[in-house]
Amino acid sequence: MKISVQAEQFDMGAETNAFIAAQNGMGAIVTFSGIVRDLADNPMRYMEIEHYPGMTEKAIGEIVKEAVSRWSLGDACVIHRYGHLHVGEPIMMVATSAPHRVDAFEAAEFLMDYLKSRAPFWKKEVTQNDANWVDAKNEDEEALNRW
Amino acid sequence: MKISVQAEQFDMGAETNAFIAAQNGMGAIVTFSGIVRDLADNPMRYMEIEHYPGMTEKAIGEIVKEAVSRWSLGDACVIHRYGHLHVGEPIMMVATSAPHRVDAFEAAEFLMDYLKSRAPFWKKEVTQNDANWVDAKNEDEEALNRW
Amino acid sequence: MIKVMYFAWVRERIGEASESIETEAATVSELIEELRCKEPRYNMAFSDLSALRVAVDQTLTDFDCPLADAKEVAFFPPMTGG
Amino acid sequence: MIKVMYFAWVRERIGEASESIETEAATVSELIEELRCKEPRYNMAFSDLSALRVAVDQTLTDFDCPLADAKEVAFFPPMTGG
Repeated sequence: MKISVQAEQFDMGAETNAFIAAQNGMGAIVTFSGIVRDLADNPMRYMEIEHYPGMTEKAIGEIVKEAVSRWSLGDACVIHRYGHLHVGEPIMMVATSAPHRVDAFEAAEFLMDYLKSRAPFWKKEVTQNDANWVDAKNEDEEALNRW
Repeated sequence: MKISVQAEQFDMGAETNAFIAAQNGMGAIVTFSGIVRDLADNPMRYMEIEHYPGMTEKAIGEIVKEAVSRWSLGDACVIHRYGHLHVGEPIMMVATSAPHRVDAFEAAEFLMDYLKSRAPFWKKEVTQNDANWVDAKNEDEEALNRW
Repeated sequence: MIKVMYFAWVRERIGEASESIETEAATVSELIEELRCKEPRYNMAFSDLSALRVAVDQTLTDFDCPLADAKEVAFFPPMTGG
Repeated sequence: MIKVMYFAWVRERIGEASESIETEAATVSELIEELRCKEPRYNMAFSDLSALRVAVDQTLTDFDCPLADAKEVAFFPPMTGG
């Protein structure tokens, strides 16, 4: 059960392989990764992610614990970055393993929905001219209702 | 849009990184991989996967085309092995990319549900004493109804 | 002449992976009846059609499918990919 | 003494990341009222509570939450992780 809140870049492929290598008897592995996208109208210089040290790890730990109690999982992993990120870099990833695919998929979606709206991270998009905090989306809050 | 039906092992991490590196403007990447599990009661010597050369590629191509038409995707990838596989080895993977996570998740689940029951692969589990063709599960057939 | 292919346990029961068959069968069902009359191993392989699937020219279809112009017919159990 | 923390645009509007405050406030709402009276920058930051979230001792809660024994209160906009 790896949880890492870090400023450093990480290698999706290496993390995926390390996660899989640690499994035993799991038939299904799901990963999600979020990548910094450029803005439609204005090139982004960088994304700044602020977080709440201490609470972040605690909140993610509780979300992972909830996923493990709801689905039949072998393991789960969450890596989330903060600080300066550039377009194309990975922001975060989750990975889940389970005997069967439905559990692995649902748990990964649950983790993502909760990380989006319940883990204390805030994204700011910095362009040549300005800097804007990303607004939370209603659809992200509503996504929690399905669980 | 990579589709590969192959006997050779593949490296999940390397395939994941290659898939991500080829994306442009996609914020969400989902991967699924299926791993050979051992049998509960009897150690498995190996898994033998038979397929229908020609139809396999055609069927997977149509499933991927359908996914691309239903969801807003940047890209999709399917790798599926046949032949002799050992416990712990990857059987197959799918990867999807999309601007937003819901599309990437749903398309990956759709691909998996259809690959399970509509791509011409058959699994046989070979132990020290016997060899059994894996039975298709009703729940896998029923999973198609949600799409 | 139609190429008839067998996969998984259908192949094992019939004892070959494919054969070329001279047939006048108008549908898959008629082809199955012809095959069942050939030899007991065919009769056994096709005894429970609910356990079988069929593809005509590499497209999954059903037993009513006409065979006019068909080049390749394949019989196999439900698929277990993924 | 309570440690009060601000994140994202709340931090930017108030101009500091955290401060220690001597307060008798019994709930988060009472603390907010005290802060709003301090200076205009606080009043502005807390003008629309529907745009704010609060955590007491690192647990997300609501504005009715009592502050008895609380060590740390944090104010921030809705989270945008993932």
